[in-house]
Amino acid sequence: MTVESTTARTPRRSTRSKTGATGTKTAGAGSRAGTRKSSGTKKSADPELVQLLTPEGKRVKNAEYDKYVAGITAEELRGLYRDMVLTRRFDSEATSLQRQGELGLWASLLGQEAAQIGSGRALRDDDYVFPTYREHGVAWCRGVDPVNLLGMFRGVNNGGWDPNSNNFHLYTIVIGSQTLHATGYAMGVAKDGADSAVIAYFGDGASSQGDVNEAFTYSAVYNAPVVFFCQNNQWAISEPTEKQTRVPLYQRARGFGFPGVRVDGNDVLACLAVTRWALERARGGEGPTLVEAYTYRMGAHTTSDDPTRYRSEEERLAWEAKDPILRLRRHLETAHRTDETFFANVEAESEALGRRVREAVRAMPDPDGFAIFEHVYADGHALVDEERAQFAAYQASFADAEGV
Amino acid sequence: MTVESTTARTPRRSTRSKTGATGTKTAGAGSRAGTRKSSGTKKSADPELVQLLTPEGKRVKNAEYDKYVAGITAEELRGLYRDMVLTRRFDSEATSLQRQGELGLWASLLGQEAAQIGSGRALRDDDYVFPTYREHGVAWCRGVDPVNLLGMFRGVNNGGWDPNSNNFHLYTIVIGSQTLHATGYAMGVAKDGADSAVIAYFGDGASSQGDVNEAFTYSAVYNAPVVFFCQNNQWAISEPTEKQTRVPLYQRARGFGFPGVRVDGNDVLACLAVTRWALERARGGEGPTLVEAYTYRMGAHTTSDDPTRYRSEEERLAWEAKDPILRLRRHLETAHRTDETFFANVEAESEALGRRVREAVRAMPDPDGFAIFEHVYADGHALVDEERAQFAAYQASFADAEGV
Amino acid sequence: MAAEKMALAKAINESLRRALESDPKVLIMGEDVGKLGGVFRVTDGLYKDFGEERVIDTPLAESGIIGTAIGLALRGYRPVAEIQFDGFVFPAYDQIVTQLAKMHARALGKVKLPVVVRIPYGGGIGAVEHHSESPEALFAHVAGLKIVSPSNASDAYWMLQQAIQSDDPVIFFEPKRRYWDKGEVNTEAIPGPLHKARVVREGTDLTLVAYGPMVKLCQEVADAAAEEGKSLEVVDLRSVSPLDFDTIQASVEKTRRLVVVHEAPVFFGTGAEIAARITERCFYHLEAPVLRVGGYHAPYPPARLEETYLPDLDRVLDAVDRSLAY
Amino acid sequence: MAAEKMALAKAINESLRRALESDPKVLIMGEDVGKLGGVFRVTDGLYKDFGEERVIDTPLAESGIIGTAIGLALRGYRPVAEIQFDGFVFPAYDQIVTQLAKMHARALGKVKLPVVVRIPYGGGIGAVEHHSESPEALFAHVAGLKIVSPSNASDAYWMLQQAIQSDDPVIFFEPKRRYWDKGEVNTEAIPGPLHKARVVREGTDLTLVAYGPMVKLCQEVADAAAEEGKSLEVVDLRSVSPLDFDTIQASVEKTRRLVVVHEAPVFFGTGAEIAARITERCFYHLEAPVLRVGGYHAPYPPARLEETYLPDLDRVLDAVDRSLAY
Ligand SMILES: Cc1ncc(C[n+]2csc(CCOP(=O)(O)OP(=O)(O)O)c2C)c(N)n1
Ligand SMILES: Cc1ncc(C[n+]2csc(CCOP(=O)(O)OP(=O)(O)O)c2C)c(N)n1
Ligand SMILES: [Mg+2]
Ligand SMILES: [Mg+2]
Repeated sequence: MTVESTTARTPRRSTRSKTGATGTKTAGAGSRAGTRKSSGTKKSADPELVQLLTPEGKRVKNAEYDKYVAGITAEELRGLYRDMVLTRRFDSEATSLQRQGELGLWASLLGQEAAQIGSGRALRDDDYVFPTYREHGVAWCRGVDPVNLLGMFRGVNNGGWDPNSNNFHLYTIVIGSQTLHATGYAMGVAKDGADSAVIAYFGDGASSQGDVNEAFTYSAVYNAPVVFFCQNNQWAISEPTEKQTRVPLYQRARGFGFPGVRVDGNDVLACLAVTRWALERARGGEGPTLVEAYTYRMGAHTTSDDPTRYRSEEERLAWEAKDPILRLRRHLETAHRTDETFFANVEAESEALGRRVREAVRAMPDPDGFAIFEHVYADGHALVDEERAQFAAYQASFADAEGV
Repeated sequence: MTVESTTARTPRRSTRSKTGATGTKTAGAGSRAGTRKSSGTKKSADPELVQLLTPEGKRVKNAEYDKYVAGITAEELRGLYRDMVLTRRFDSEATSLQRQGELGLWASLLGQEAAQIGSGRALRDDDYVFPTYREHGVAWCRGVDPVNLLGMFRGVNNGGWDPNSNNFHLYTIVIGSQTLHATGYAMGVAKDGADSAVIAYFGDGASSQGDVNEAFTYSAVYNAPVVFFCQNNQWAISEPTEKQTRVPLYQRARGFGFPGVRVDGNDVLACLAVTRWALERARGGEGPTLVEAYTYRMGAHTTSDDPTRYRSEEERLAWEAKDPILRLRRHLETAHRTDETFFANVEAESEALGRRVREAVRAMPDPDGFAIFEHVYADGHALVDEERAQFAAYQASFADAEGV
Repeated sequence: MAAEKMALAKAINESLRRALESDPKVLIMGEDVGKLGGVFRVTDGLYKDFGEERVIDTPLAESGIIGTAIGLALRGYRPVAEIQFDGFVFPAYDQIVTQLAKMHARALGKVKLPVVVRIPYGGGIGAVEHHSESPEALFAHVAGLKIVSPSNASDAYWMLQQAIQSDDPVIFFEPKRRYWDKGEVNTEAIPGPLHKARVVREGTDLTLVAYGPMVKLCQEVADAAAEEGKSLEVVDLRSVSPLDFDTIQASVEKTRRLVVVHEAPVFFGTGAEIAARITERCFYHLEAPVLRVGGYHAPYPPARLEETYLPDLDRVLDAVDRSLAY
Repeated sequence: MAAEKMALAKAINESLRRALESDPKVLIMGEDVGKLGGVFRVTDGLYKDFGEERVIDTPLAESGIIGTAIGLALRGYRPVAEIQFDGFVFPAYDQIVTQLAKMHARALGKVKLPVVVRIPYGGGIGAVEHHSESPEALFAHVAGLKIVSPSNASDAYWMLQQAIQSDDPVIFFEPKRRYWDKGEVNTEAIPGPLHKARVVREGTDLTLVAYGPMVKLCQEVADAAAEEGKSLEVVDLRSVSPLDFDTIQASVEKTRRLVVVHEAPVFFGTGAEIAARITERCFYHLEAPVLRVGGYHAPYPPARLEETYLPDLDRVLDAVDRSLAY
């Protein structure tokens, strides 16, 4: 479980009571029912979009969110850079491993590193994460060994880690389901009087699912400390976001009585700041928040997908110019005099990670046939026992036949 | 199928193409994405609420909606009054019939007459209605014989009318399901190039269902000509609206990209006006609208319910002062010099209706046992045939045994 | 109290109360379970005594009920979720089948979901559509779930205690038409295993197998048959998943004839699984094929037809006669 | 074209094309069925040729797909809705079970819902969770639905034509691991009834019954058994609801032994219903109990275990041997 991610994590359940919490009231605190209006002080091109770093790596001021990253050091920024590079390296390694037949499938996060690292690094150890199947960067931040993420894509399990060791739930494939689990978990956090927060990831496509909207209702009614983090990567397999909504997704929250905000999902700093704001709201007893990270799925939906059938190369190129890693690198170079050595070191480190992952995956054994019957029930089930026994006898019959 | 409702209806499918439609652009036309802002010109106490008649029956001006009822005559107003009184009379007769054991259950609309008659009378013959189980007043406007509504409550069928004879779909009990049917139907209307509209009724409780929110998504994405008419009667059985939402329900629509408006659901004129506006939007190709009719379920949820367990008598009394029928009566008396004869006639007519319904229900025969096997499939099914035959043989065996 | 006569619904109420008292992690949730005490008053008084943090009125959204119950269970709670009526469980079906049932296996045992889903089920109460169905087979086919249904007050009390204590998700089907039937409940008795069937009447000529609302009927059938000199054994299954084939088998090896009775449609119903497996286990013992009495392949009919639709004394006796005629 | 060899997926594509061409009321709808042509390319080219008014990419919400399909059908359309994978049908389960299945009966026949729900199902393609399941039993138990599953390209083509023409809702289960298997399709042949089983291989010693992906396996089993001198009859059911018991019965009266094979879990599966009914119909003919080969009572396992999990030549042969040993 030990990994190379920047901060070693010791997940735990916070029992700190809310009374003791700092619970800073945020700028958005008053706007319980409405959406945060885009403030005129924002410098980004799109008035709706919270941006702190331009694609060119220039830091722009934001009256509302600057304070959430006010004290950030160059070291921390370099940490975010490292997180993103290593995550991308891991991701591309997994893509290669799929091509080599080591994995059955891979869902790449290429292009979404800033959204995931920014939000992931905003979390506290005792917060709890409910991912989709693409949150490799968030998993990284939680200290989940990347190798563990590959089990389900290799086909050796359906989820290879203990959710409670890193407060990082299993990947969920049924679109949207996890948003309700997150909401329930958050209701439990509130019941416990803890000041932890919960974050639920989901995609632009998922926003259409009934479950996601029910999660909005439940979280609003119970004022659950949950952040809904929607990575709008513009596509749900082949369908553009216009097939899911005719208005920007962050606006959905208003109708359920909590704020929604759209953040530049390729700007790791903005994602960090906005997620921190949303998490503080949760901790402070202000209930749910929707964050729409406006980003782009630069690769295929999965290794099974062929995006050339439904989208143009120009679109991808336009987004490449907004690359989250490049952006932070430019910023580090110009604003923080980060030299080549640092970048080279991260590069070397990422190569090592790639190697380690490759080797670990190749060494991953196939599960034993009896695994089929394991953990179907916690307390056992007569039929499973019977079938296991039949299976054993059947297996043994071959051994007998082969004269073993 | 002939009934006493004011306008004889000849439902049909409009094939009139949109190009030929009048499609008046409405005041709200521009606000595609946002909710209609409550206008300062409104005279009602609650700035959110569209009201044209005060509880005292005084007509108040409304800059946005007056035009939808501009030409309304005293005769038409009296028609609405008659509709409401007869609907209420029918409803109370059904409640009595349940007490007498003639019905197994009854879901009373008491208090919701204005919401239903106002919206129901806004419809054109070729429009299509998807009700819940409580839209007896809307059924009335569509010309469905009230007796037909009682079949399912008596337990002789699960829906006693042909939806296409009155463009009034069957009652739907599974909360929220019908909103998707309405949306699909409206998508079909649009495909046909017709300028009909569809209206989907649902309750405040239903707003929490995934299906209802999916209907919002689908209708917005396909710009379907559907009006979502939510009767917020303050209660979902024993749960107050706060258990479903923490902001006014009409605001839900904004987040899906279409307008929502709250109308005084006890004001038949306002309901008529607002629904007309919403229907015109649909016909004019502007897509869905959410109307929240703010009203009150004055009776129990159903005859099985005991509201004294969860709500106060004061609450009911406060709403009684806003009674929709009383309000229009006051208005008719003061503004339209309607005399006692009219009211007496309506009263007499309503007594006759009660009598007719009572007699018709008592005469309603139990279905034949073989009905179990009817209409399970349109094209037949071998197993149903087999079971029907077995059933016949089994029935016959008694006849044999009894020596018939 | 130790032993007391009470209605089945009251027994469930008492069992929930005991669970709430003895384990602070137990929660009750569902539509109208709070102030109203449930549409059948099964949760009556619990909201008053345990408050809204323990007895939770939920929004009107079943997927949300089960989905948030899963989340609460992941946080360490033991939710007892109510689905108001059988026919309204389907919006939650996805969460039950793809999440609740599979999470423990998906996590390789690392998480447990001790969630109980209470569903009043079955017909015979003259209700409108969707209020009288018996969907248990639609859950039994799904691995990861346990399905039980008590037939009497004592079982209702104890089986619910056991279901709540179980670390597996349990669908607890309550025979709503037996809610008002009274029975002795000994709250100090030590119950047998949750998933074990019980021979409620011994007999030698034929075995009747049933669960939930049909057990009482089968006992009446046995009475009626006894008057004709036929000795029927009646087995109350209590559990639909797992099914206690051992108990059925033992009975059938003795009586050599089996009739399975349930309200749910016969086609792909519980009777099919029992017939298939018992025929395999008792191939040389059976004097007649396993016969099934249950619902027809048709939607549950309107109330005025349910007497015709539901298995009754005559229909079961007819099957008994047919079996004995082999 | 009259007769042509094509892959099963292509046959479905051609069948959809024909339906779109011949009836303007036919619509295709689902996630990614448009521009992409579906994740399996089953709807490839249809969007291009028929446009977005006929071939509709829907929002990512399955309840919405079926719910709006119902509405479209009420308006006179004949929607063919795709559920992307077996495991994702459950969010739509409520609309299918409580609305699609019951509307015709609810309306006393006054409305018809000619909706086809296409579901690629079954395992064997090395996919991740929820992409390899066989949920047919969960639909067969529900009256009002018809359930079919073709095993070869020709049936895929014709059965889909018939499903679309049917005035009843049909769940059309496509054996995804056979999508690439080629077979002769004669687009002018006049097909037999949709719900009739077909004896695809005659034999005298034992009957194998299967449908969808398992038919090919059973034919291979029959080949293997033939080498050992055993003559197996293979019945391709084609339809799961209704089940063609007559054809099975006729076969079993001849062979006196029956093994049912499906990928879905055995417990409460199709095999149970067949075993129960055929044992009743053929009680005096059967030399052995009906045996079932299918999935275990466990979630569909991760890909590296599916070979172990799925019925294969050896497991079916083992059942054949056990049956013959009676
Ligand atoms: C309930 C359900 N329906 C369909 C699918 C198939 N599917 C997998 S991913 C996907 C698109 C998801 O899009 P989005 O939510 O935007 O997330 P992204 O993949 O872009 O990260 C679909 C349709 C699924 N996994 N679950
Ligand atoms: C899916 C579903 N869940 C639960 C129920 C039981 N039920 C019937 S009516 C009702 C409350 C509905 O409230 P609302 O939507 O506000 O409509 P109203 O009855 O107030 O008109 C409930 C919970 C149902 N019919 N369907
Ligand atoms: Mg996406
Ligand atoms: Mg209500």
